[in-house]
Amino acid sequence: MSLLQVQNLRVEFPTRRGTLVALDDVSFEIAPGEVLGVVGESGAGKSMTGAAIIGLLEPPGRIAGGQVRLEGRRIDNLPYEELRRIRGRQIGAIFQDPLTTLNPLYTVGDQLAETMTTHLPIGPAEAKKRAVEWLELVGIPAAAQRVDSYPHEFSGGMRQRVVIALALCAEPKLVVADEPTTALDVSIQAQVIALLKNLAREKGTAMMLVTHDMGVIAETADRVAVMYAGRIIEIGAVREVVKNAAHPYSAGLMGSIPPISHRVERLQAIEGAMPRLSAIPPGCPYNPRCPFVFDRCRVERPELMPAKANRAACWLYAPEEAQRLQESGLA
Amino acid sequence: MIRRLFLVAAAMLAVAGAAEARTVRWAASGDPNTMDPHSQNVGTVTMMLQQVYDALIGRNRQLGLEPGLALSWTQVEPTRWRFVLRQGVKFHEGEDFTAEDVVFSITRALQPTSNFGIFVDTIDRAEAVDRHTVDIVTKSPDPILPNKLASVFMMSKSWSERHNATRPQNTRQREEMHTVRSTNGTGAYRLQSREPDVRTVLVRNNDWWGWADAANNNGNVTEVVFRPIASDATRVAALLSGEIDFVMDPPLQDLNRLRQAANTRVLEGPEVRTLFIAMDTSRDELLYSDVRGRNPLSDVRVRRALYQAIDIQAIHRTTMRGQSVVTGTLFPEQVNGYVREEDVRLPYDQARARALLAEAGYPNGFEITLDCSNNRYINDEQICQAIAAMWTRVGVRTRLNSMPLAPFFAKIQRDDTSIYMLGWGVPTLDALYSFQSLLATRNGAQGDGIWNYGRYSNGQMDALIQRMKTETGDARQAAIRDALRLYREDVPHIPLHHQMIPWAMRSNISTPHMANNQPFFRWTTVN
Amino acid sequence: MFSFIVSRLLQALPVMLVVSFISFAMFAYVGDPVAIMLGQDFTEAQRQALVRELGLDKPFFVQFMTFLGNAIQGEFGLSYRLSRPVAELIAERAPATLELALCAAVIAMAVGVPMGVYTGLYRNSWLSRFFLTFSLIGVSLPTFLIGILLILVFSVWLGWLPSFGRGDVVRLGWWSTGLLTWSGLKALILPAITLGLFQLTLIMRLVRSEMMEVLRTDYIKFARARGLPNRAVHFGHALKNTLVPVITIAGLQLGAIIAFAIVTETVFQWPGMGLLFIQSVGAADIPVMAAYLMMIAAVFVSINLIVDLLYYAVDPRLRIGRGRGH
Amino acid sequence: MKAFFDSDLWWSFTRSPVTMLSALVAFICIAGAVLAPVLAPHNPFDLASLQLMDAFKPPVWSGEGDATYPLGTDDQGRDMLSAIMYGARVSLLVGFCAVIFSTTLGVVLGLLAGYLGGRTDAVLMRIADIQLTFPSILVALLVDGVVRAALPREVHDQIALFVVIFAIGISNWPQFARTVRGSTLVERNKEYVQAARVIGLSPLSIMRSHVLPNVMSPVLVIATLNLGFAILAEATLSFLGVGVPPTQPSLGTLIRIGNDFLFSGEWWITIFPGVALIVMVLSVNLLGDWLRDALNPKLR
Repeated sequence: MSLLQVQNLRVEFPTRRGTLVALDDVSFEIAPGEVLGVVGESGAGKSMTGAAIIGLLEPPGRIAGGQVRLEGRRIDNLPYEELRRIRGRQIGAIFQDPLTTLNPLYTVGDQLAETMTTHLPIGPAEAKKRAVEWLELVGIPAAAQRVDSYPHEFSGGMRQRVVIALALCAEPKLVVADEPTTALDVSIQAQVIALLKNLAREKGTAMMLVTHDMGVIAETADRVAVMYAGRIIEIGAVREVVKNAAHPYSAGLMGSIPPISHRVERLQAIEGAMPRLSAIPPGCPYNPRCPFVFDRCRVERPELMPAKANRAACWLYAPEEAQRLQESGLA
Repeated sequence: MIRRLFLVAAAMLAVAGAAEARTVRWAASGDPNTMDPHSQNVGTVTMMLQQVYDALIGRNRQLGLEPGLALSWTQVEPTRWRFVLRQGVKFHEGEDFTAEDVVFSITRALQPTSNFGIFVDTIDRAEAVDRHTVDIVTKSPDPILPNKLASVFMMSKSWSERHNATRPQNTRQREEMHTVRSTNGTGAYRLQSREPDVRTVLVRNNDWWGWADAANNNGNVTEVVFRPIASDATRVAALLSGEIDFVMDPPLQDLNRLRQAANTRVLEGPEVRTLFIAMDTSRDELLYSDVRGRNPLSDVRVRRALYQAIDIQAIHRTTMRGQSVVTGTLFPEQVNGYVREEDVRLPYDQARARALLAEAGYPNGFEITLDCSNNRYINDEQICQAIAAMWTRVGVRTRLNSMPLAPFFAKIQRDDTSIYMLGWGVPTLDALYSFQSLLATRNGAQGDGIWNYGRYSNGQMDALIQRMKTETGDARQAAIRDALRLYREDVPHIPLHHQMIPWAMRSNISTPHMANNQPFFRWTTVN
Repeated sequence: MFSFIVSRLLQALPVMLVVSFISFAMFAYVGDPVAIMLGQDFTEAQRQALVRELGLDKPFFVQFMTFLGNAIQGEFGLSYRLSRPVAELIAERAPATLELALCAAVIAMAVGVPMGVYTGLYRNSWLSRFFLTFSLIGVSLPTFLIGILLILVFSVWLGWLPSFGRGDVVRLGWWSTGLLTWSGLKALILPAITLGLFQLTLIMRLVRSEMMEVLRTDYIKFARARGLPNRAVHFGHALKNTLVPVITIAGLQLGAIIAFAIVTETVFQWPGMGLLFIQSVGAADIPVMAAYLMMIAAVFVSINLIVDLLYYAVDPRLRIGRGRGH
Repeated sequence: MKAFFDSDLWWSFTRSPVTMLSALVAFICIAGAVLAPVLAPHNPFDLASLQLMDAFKPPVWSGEGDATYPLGTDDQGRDMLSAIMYGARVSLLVGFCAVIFSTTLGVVLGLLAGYLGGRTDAVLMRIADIQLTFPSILVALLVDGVVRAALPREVHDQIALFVVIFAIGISNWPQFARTVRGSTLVERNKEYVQAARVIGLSPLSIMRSHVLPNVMSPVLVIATLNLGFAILAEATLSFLGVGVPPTQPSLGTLIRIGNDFLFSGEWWITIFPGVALIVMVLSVNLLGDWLRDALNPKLR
């Protein structure tokens, strides 16, 4: 059975100009120990998905439909207090910017110990001891001394290691890592990702790795989901999606992944821009930019369907369309 | 520790309450700024010190002269007065009161640091004749010397010498004088404690010579607690809520309420203080005006016009709420020399005022600036505002420049004024004091025209003042009468009114009203 | 730590110098003490003599240097009005003002901080709305009006509380306190509320907006994501971070309270330094006014120093360079 | 204009009845004050029109009132309604001018400090720090006192209004300067400003056209909130007797005068100006609060 099941998740933001649909019909699963990469441009809904899973959507955003299940138990409609017990204990979270994620007024040891005593049946002394162990585990040198340091006394990379320790210290089964390396110096991004990957593997923790960095995905994830305008447009095994993307958008996205040694900051530019949430076109949201667009794309919304080795939301792969296209010689 | 202190304090309060104390809690807007009897000639000091110190000559309830520390006085020669002193009088700290103390006190009041010069200006020296007789020699004959001496308090020579206070307190010295905070008088009350601006406590001096005299109708007050409360509203609130028993200067607008309240009452009487407008009659061109090359105020027609433009009854009724005595002369009837026939105002008549202005060459009026204090006399600023409006209505466009006492006096004392309002009290209760200070030509002679900031100068007036200084009897009275007539005709001032002084108190207090605004608590009764 | 304090003190020095210059310059020419001291009857010669003796004829700069030299020794001369050493007068009045200011500050903090925290956490509850309305009215009411209304209601109409003064005081050495007697405590209530109300609303609004600001930070979100209980998030993480700026402002507000005490003391005739100051202004009592301003400046500088130290204690970020950093 | 009515600001405005009410009240206050010479039934400054006979008339509804004086008269027979309208005029004039003054000063200095950085920044911010240490009311008292001392009284009376404006204005600039400096520091490093610099625009025009528009909305919020403070500061100074000259009574002056009549039954002389002051400041503060929330949507 899968660890996390997200089914038809819909997140809405009521605004004065009507309701914005930030996530529309998002479904995916994560198996125990699996690393699911989630990629897409800024505003595609990657982080939103993570926030929705741990129940920390920013108001006025709210889950308007669908379900989130953890080990089969529905968690999206739990009362705040019950969900709180799950957060940290069952689902850890790693945020983007380690400079702002840690409370500046508490020592890192205190923050670790606090998390553990909250969730685990251990006393303060034991928590302190484990805090040191965790710091060692994430590679903080002289952990026994640094446990009493304040966050500002660490460098950015070291802080993100602390954040990783914080996310994992109550031994959750799933970690939602929201762009864990974006804010870091390029030179240490690889180290941090490696640490995260190894720790997850070691502890058997599943991971939802949100990033817009295809290189990270290619090296870390087992499977990958590509998001566009609040929808998953393609999902599949990482090798297949990277090498042989089905959706035209994914294909463009994967078009030029440079080798990790000299990675560029941004995704390859695709003509045009992602639509604003308030102006998502009917049919396939990608249709205004798609080189293969045809009439149906502008009218009818494609669901995920088998496409190449993956599943993609693209009419190109609808059997009837494939037939027609083949005949017309377009494909 | 704190708890114990609290208990002790509570116990002390309880004890104080249990004793047969008759306390008057007394408030006024101003606090005395010294306890030195010869340093500051101001009402706030005198009101406190006259409880503690006696003068050779006292005043009765009507402010008439009566024996004080001197039992009798006679003018043995034109320039020599002889005083026979009361025997057996002791100062609060035990010293006997003798002729030496009188000589010392007079000499002290003559010191340059004294602010009481006007009361001893004619004195050349004092001589002890024997232990209980003193002669005072004047430089020239001074018919009103006893009136003046009623304001000079007697100190102990030995005490003053012991405390290095043989001169009146000199605010210029770096060190503080003993007499600023301590007293040693012969009076009915002793100074028990003093915190400036906060609280001054007097207690009954059981050894006072006057208690024995049943004719005095003495009161029963054993303790007087004085607290200055500057804010009018707060002072009234304190009286109404029973935190204060006696308020010397209740605001006029609150009198009705105080009269109607069940527990308070108001005692009213006239004060020997006259408000008037004084004018610059000497400059060739008026300051702060739009008239060029002329001084309209040197023209008696203009002065009359301004006079007749004032609706004094409206001011009396509205601004003063009836608490004033409208007048047409320089001082009230308590002052020696007052003549009722001369106390007549020019009638209020706006049309006449306009006509006079036109006649004087100002058909369109002119502009003028009225200087006014705003914390010295009762409702001074409001009176000036009303007058400014009235003058503006007849065409004399008046700008009002009202300011606190300190800058106001500083300004007019620089002669930096063209028209101003002043209130004048007469502590000697004799006409000369007013005429000499306010209307004599300022010529450098001591006392002449020192408050004549309009620089009014009239040879006729000066001659009359000279006669007041030297002549006696009917001739002197005639001189005063002539001066009063001249005052009416020449309009050197525009008289307004004599102030009334209302005293407000809790209903259980009774005290005689004093026209000099100086209460005597020895005559006060608490029920 | 030591060098921190020293550097702060060194920074305070020019401030004190400027303030003393202003306080001196401000009053060097205002009013006319000579006219006041001489009373109603004097000669020109007496006047000149007094001007000379007071040193008022000396050049401005000489007067200032004399003033400064004396001020350093706590010597502000004799009050023109009361003929007593100014330092003594201020020492006499300081307890009244400090007790009033402190009580007002305690009221403002004790009520303002919880109200701010509450309204920050529960933004939409009706109680929050009530508090907010209350605070808006609070910042819109001038202090003097509050005092007048309180006197009208509680002293004149209801007769519960005294309308002026300090009540009975107990002397503890040179300090006189009204906190140990019943009447002293009663007398303190209305002025302290009057003085504290404005600051209370300010502190409440400040805490509220800081709290809201902090609640939006990543570390609070992360604390929630770690599953910490609300209590720990709100009163541990959020409140502690909120208090850092609040300490600064509250410290500065203590200064404001002492300044606004001028108004409150005037309304309630509270025998403190503010009343002394206003009475001195009325009488152009230069030595007292100059000393008061110097004193206030010194108080503010000390408050600032204390605030800095508190900051230092609360916020570890300021302790960089104390060793363990890298 | 159309863009304005279509904006978020207008939208949130129409959504808040309290804000609309306070805007209406503020508008009435401002209109009443500005148009006082036209609207007021009497001219309280025209001495020739004052009748001492009419003094202390109670408000018209109390029975003894006079329809000529809807809110009654003061001790000089001045119509209270007119006095309040003219008083509000002075209060608002001082308030607005003081805020404009401190805004201008604060924005310019803040821009300079933020854009130039270095020593200019250090010196300016140090001055701001020092000044922030002192309560603005005390700074205002000080400035007022210095000017009072430095100028002869007659000159002072003529410029007293400016002195008060200056005193209140100067005491509030650091707030603006700090905010603007902070935003400027952020904007300065943004690409478009860097780009503008590269293409050789002068620092002045860069600041004016690029940095300034971006810092205007926090400045607007602070300015609105400061308006309330400025009006109160003026009232407090006038209450202490050191504010505007008595020839141009502001609401604070009216309250001070009326305070003497609080216990004597003539309550309207102090209560009406007091209420006018509170209503005015309250409506301005409500607007300021709303503006802050509306321009800072994350706080909502």
